[in-house]
Amino acid sequence: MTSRALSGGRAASAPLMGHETEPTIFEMSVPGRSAYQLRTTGVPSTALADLIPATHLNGDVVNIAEVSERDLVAHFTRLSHRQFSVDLGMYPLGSCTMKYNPKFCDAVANDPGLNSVHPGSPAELTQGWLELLATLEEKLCAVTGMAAATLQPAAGAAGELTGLLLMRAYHSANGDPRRRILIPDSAHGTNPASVTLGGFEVTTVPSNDRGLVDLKKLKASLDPDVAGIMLTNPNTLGLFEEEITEIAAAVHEVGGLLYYDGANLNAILGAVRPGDMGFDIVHMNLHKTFATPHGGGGPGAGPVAVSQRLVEFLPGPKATRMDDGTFAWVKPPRSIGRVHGWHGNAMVLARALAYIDVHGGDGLTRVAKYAVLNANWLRHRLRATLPAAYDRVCMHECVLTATPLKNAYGVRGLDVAKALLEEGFHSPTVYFPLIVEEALMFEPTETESLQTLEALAEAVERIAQRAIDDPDALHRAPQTTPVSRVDEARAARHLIPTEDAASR
Amino acid sequence: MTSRALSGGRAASAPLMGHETEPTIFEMSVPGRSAYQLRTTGVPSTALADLIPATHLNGDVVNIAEVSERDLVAHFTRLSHRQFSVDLGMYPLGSCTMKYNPKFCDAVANDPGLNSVHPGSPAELTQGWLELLATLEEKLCAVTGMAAATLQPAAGAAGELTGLLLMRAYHSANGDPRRRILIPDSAHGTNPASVTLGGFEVTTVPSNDRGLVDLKKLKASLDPDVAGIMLTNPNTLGLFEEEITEIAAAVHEVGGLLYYDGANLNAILGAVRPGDMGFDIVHMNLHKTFATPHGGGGPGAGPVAVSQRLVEFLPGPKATRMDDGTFAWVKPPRSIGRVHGWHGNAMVLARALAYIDVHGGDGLTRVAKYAVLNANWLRHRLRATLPAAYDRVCMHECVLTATPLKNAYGVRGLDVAKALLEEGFHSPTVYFPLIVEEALMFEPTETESLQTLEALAEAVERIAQRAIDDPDALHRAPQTTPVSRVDEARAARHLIPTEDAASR
Amino acid sequence: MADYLPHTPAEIDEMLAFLGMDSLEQLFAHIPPAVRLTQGLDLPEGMSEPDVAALFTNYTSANRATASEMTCFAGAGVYDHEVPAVVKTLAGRSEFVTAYTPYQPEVAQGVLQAIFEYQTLIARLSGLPIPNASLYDAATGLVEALNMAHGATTRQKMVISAGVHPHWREAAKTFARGTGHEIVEVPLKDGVTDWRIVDATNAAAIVASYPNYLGVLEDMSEAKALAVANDALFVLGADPVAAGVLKTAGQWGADIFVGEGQPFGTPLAFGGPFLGLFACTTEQTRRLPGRIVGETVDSNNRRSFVTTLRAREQDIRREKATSNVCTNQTLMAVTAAIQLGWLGTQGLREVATRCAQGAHYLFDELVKIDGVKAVSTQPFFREFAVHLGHDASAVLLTMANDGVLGGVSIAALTSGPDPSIDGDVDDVLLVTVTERRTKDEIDRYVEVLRKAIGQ
Amino acid sequence: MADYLPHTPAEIDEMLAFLGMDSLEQLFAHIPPAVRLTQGLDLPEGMSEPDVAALFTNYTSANRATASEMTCFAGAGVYDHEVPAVVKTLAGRSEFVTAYTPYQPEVAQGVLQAIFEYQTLIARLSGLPIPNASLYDAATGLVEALNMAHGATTRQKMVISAGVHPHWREAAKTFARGTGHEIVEVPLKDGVTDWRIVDATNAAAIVASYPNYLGVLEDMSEAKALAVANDALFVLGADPVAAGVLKTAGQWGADIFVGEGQPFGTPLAFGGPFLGLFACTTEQTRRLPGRIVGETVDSNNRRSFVTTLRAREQDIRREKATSNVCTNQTLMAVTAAIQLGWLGTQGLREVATRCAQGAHYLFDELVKIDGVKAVSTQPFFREFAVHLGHDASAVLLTMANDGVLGGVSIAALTSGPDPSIDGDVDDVLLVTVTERRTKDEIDRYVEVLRKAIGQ
Ligand SMILES: Cc1ncc(COP(=O)(O)O)c(C=O)c1O
Ligand SMILES: Cc1ncc(COP(=O)(O)O)c(C=O)c1O
Repeated sequence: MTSRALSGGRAASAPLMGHETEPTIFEMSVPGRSAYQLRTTGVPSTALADLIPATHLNGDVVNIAEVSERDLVAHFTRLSHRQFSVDLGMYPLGSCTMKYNPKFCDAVANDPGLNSVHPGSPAELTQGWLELLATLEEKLCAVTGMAAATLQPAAGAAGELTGLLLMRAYHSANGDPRRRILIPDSAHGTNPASVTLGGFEVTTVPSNDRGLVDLKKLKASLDPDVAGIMLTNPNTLGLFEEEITEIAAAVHEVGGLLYYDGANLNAILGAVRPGDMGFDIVHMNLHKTFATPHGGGGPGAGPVAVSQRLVEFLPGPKATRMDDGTFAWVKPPRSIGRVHGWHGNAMVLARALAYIDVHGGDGLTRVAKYAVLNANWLRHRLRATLPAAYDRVCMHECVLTATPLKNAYGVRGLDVAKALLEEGFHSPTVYFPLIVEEALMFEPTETESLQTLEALAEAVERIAQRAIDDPDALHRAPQTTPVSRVDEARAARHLIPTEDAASR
Repeated sequence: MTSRALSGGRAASAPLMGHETEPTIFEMSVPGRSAYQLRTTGVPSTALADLIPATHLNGDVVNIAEVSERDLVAHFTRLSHRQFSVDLGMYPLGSCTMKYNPKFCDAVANDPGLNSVHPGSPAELTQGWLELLATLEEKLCAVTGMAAATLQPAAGAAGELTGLLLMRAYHSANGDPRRRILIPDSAHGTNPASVTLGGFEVTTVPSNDRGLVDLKKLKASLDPDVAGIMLTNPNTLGLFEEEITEIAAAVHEVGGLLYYDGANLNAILGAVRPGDMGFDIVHMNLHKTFATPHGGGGPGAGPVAVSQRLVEFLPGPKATRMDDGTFAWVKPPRSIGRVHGWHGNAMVLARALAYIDVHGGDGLTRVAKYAVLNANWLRHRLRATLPAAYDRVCMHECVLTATPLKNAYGVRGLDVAKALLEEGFHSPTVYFPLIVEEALMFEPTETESLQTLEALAEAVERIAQRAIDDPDALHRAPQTTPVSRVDEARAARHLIPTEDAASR
Repeated sequence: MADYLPHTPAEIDEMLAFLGMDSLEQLFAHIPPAVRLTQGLDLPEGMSEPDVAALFTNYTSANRATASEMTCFAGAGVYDHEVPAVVKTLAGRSEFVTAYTPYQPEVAQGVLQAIFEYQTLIARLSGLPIPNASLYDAATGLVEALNMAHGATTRQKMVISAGVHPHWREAAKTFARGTGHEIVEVPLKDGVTDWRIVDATNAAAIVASYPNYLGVLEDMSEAKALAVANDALFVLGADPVAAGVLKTAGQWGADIFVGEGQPFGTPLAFGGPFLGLFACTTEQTRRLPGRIVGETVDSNNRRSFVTTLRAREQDIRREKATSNVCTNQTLMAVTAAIQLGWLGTQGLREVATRCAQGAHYLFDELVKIDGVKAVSTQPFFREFAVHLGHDASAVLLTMANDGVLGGVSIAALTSGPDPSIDGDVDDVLLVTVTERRTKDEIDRYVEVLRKAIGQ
Repeated sequence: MADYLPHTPAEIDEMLAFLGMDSLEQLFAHIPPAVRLTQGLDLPEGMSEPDVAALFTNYTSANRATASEMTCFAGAGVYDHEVPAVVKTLAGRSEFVTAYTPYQPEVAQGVLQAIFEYQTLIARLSGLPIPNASLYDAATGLVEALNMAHGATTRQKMVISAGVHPHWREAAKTFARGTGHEIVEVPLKDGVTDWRIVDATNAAAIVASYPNYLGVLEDMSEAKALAVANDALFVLGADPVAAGVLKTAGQWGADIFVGEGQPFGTPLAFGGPFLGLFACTTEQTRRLPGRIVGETVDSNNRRSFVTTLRAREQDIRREKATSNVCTNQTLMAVTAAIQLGWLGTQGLREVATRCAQGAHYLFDELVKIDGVKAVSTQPFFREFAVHLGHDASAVLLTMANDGVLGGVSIAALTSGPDPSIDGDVDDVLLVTVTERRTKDEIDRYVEVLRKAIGQ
């Protein structure tokens, strides 16, 4: 054959049919093939050169790939068969809240009455959207116990940075600029990174032997240069900071603010509200708590809710309910400005509102209860195999440790995680939080059943048995997956981020 | 655990994660679990016993299965991962025309402007649908060269029976009842079955050594008791009946009618029309030629188009264009009556019209040309490995034979078919038509690329090599699929058609 | 050139060269020139997808009886039930949609197992042990049932209640032209089949409908007794949603169950594709029309599924096959399995109960209106027929202007007089309520109908 | 109780018993009572999906600027392009939608390879070798670019053309509150950045937009020269569709490319989720924000993909990370890869060309209207700004009554006066044409605008 393009029609790369690799779309490309179809417009087809000066034209140097629609479909359908997802099975990836995402919420987001609206349309023509956003803001405040919120941040980390900029604006407005932010050593990496971008310095607060913030040491760190503290509660060990009121009082006493990292909000819905615990700023990961599917890594949405004294600083403009019942875009008086190109990840916001409405106050409370029940059951069920780092009642997730397996058989947490893939489960989060050795962080979420938890526990037990029988096999796991263990070091050593780099 | 239900959250049955079997939904059922959500209606919830006499109530004996929405999704998503499909790869199943089905046509069928319409609505309120149906009828007549059509038959076989009833009505109306229908020995099984249901007797016409109807023998079978002949052209060997005009003349001469089995219409779009060849009745498999996805076995649609003298007998009522530009349901004067509960498989019909409109006359002609090109290229490419049963120019499919492999190495057509699954391709049709030994009927369709054809050819060559190296392995193929070769005999010997039969 | 073909001009040349040809025309050269099309098809040129989409808005905008414009009280075998996003999403997965008949079970366990689950559900809903993998729709399902009864008894007489849906009866008559079955219709009296007036000797089948097409729930003991007395098979067409709370075909003693599966996840879809439900007793297994999936094991002894009893089917048995069905309605069967999984035991019962509650509420309100009169005094399930004292078709069009699809005119359904209806048929409206109808919608129905008939 | 939870009462009891507890409350007993919610959340009770769907129609029906009601001539970085059913279908596959960040590459090759293909496409469109796996949107992408420039130069001064989208500039200012960057804006003159008036000594970055937010195509040589002269990085924000025919960021000598990926398969979506495109030179690789996928092999030496250079990321490097991005916009990146696969080389060029043709056709017609005046005499690509001589916001509302979304008011975009615009800003409208707009629609635009301004 003249063309050396690879076949688009061979399914050997779909795990159903074998375990070959899937060619890239570029390898399948054949010059002159096409899939696109455009409207017939009747617009005069003046030559581009007659419209735009030659200095601007690129000389047709940009090539995409040229495939038929059939091959496009086959390629991406096969790629989808090489991908694990919540819809295929349990995904107990700690800290990520990989719960079931109702298809109904997807349908809401696909409604052209919402998603065909241009964000630059006048507010008079988009009253439905403004009402939706204002309503969501109200409901998020009810859930968190705060006064107002911005819906602009596109994810949790963006929410963190927004929150830190709010802290900064607040202190500056008080003529009291401060430099330091306290962060527990168990915190998620986005927290310190956000602190730096917010123009602050990180002071790490150690955890005590119960896995909680060491109150004494915390107090020792406090001084008038402390702008605030960032906490997750329950923290990343899945444990509730029981001394939260004391912490809040201490931080407030030196004039600092409390930031709530809402990644773990799922655990406390209807049980306790960040506002009631004394937090001043809360970000929510709507894609976790409110079941927006994670999309292979995004999109998310990270609204930030604040207490009364911070309301005037919120990013804007905000969709606001006016006295006459209409809605308008209003910028808070001392707004820090925009943190998103438009109004935030609107379709994610709409999904979250639909999710909240279906559940209602009662349903959200059940979500937290069953999430916590599931995590505790699993922790307890696995205690003989993978002991908990801190063995007592946890919240929505539990951090277990593979240290006994490592010490006895040389089988590490990563090996357990990889072997779980062969058992039909996604792995838990490995090696996080950093303060636990051989950490395996399981978050079953509330949508998994007792039967599934039991199946997971039995799978872990089988792996533990394999650790005794044949630890080497575990180092080689997984083998039944589309690819076996990949060489991560090689990827980093010699970066190949594109097909063009690959073929050089 | 109290409940012995199986887990709904373990993905080990998805081929991505291993090769276990998937539990049935009944095995996953837990009493009291549920997924459904209904509207709040406010309708008085009178007890059923107060509305309907007790003799009618079933005593709550009917049980379905009780699963959460999460488990429902996981179960059917995993089942989908255990299923090959056109969207995953080439599906050269002869006679079935498994071409790529444009997603656009699915989108058309999902438009609530079409699919939320109740079929019993007054014609005044469904003018769009009536126009769509009338337009499709006109276009199908243009494609086949006929005068009018019924859109009611739900599939090809239903079209055949409709056509035979039309023949019957025609001869009866002429006071000339006839008993016999001629069918070539290469015909599809639905043809003789339909003949019986149409109240006729089958006379089989043998093929000659070119794989075509033996004209002499055909002529010898003709007499005034012959109601007609059913032909596929190209026939099920993928060969064009070159003497079609002579056949038509001969059958017509004794007063018989010619029926065209349109399963192979894909081959001749824009090249030759059944009407021009002398056929009186034509059914079309819209799900083959006009790219309605086959849905795992259906739905389809089998409109029947006829020549002028049969128009008055067509099933009805038919959507009809009136002089004032409106549309109405009109029953042909001597209609044989209804052959479908309503108006035919309407959404399939809408899909087909969209497909026809996208292609247009020029596009449909290309469809046939490239389908024929692909089949001939493949036939020629494979001639050293799997020779064609009749080695000359074929139409849209080619019937090859594994006889050489069987004679030399004991590897049968079925073994080749099963081994192809491991190579990432669906199997061709095996052992059909019956008149070819070890038949393997390949229909590549026009949507597969040259690269894919080449990949298929290379796979066949690898299998042929395996036949030499290790024929036993081929008898055991496939092994990389979700299940290995299944015991068909056992299924038939001891019928287990339901979970309840299974657990007895 | 808007199409889905991958061939580039260079590849076409290369392929032709491989075949020793120099034009695509040569591939068609063996077709007799006399019949070759020379001008191309008499169809417009191809259009791009968005152009066709624009064209199709002409059709959709000319349909007034859509969900967005009208609240549906039409039924007659086709029902406006809740179809949740989750069912549409799962049933729309391309592996189910773009596969064909599971001829290669090793790569078709997805569809096969889904059908096996569907079959189990149909067996439970019908109370009969041998279901099949689907037929086209209820009408053609009834035809297959008659053929089965003929096969079992070798008799030709089919005694059919006029309570069976008029379209189903019509289809039975059409196909009887081929099989030669003698169709004997038994009219209704006060909405109930008048079995006493019929001579059922030598009948192959006694056929009834539950509820019947006027919505009435007849006591099926009489029909069953008639079948037993005459050694005929008892064929029962039944609403599968009713089986959530009402007696199943099996409980009534049916030999064959047929039904319309549209209520399980399939939209109104202007009448198709729908889903022919079918189940029978074990005695009739070898005469089962269409496909059936059975459980078995693979060569590694893993539970597997496969289409079975293939010897009955047309591709093997040819003119002696029990049926000519090949392509069936698998996707709708899979959809039904998913929808029933979503409903579960409790959901199905609730849907059935709510249908009955809504229908009775509306009925009670309607018969309060002057001039509106029930066609039957008998119990009903989810629909009922009323005389309006005004032409039903005209009333429907008037109601439509107020956004209500008021039901189905019986005269339109029977296309003519109906001996089963006492008095005028033109003023009879068949009215249906499903679980989706709210009290507000029902109250509005009453108001709009009053207005339409000038009350 | 409409929810998605599997727990039956019996199971809850069993699970609690296993934990030695007798109520769910006990699980929360360690939370200080003082802060416990006792009354439950102040939210309504849960509703069923269909009830919520009914509620949401209040929102959708109050949105007038939808595709079904208005023809879209709005742009400003968000464009109404063709998104075919095939792209929606593929991007909507639940494996892509319901997965998370590919932490376990062995079961995430689907997403990883799709991102690898996306990265390749972004590299080609930007003309720069090191793309990332996506950022939130163009605005935050610009912020990351400034941080990268700061990292590379350790300088704080960011010289930004006023041709950069006002919202992007606003976001840059917001985040500069944290990083302490000094933002220096360079106004436009006749639609072109007046680089000569700025002091770029000690600048970390020279930032321009191509086309700029008024639609104008500036010659980028000047900006590039300024960057070179001052040892600053040249950051170019560019319309990725333009790259189908116009010079790429790489061709103009950019060190960093940022762009808005929405035009590739993402709907208008009221502004999000969109897709931040990002690519840079190899010199900046170690400062790349967000994730990047690299090629490698598995233990059986099969080509595989994995997220790489993880040491830059926040979860490892914490306060020293190059960026805090964790969740990004993967699904939109996958969508873009699919949409670009559908377009192919030829399709992208055609879309770009048609945008230019449509915009120029409309421009030529508009400036014929008395009182309508172009804001700039410079070349443009797919959008342009015109003075209307009437308040642009008011004109937009009037046009909306005729079903035309006439564009975006510049005053609304900049929320205030704009030194880059000569004369009044309130009467300036930014008008966009994509390949979806037909001549009829454009002609109607002209007519409707004439009417709206009383011509
Ligand atoms: C504890 C915690 N904080 C913050 C984040 C950051 O949120 P996002 O990924 O939405 O930016 C995460 C997410 O993984 C998290 O688990
Ligand atoms: C040659 C031929 N005729 C008739 C049929 C029957 O068509 P259907 O399956 O639509 O009933 C088929 C389908 O397989 C066929 O291949």
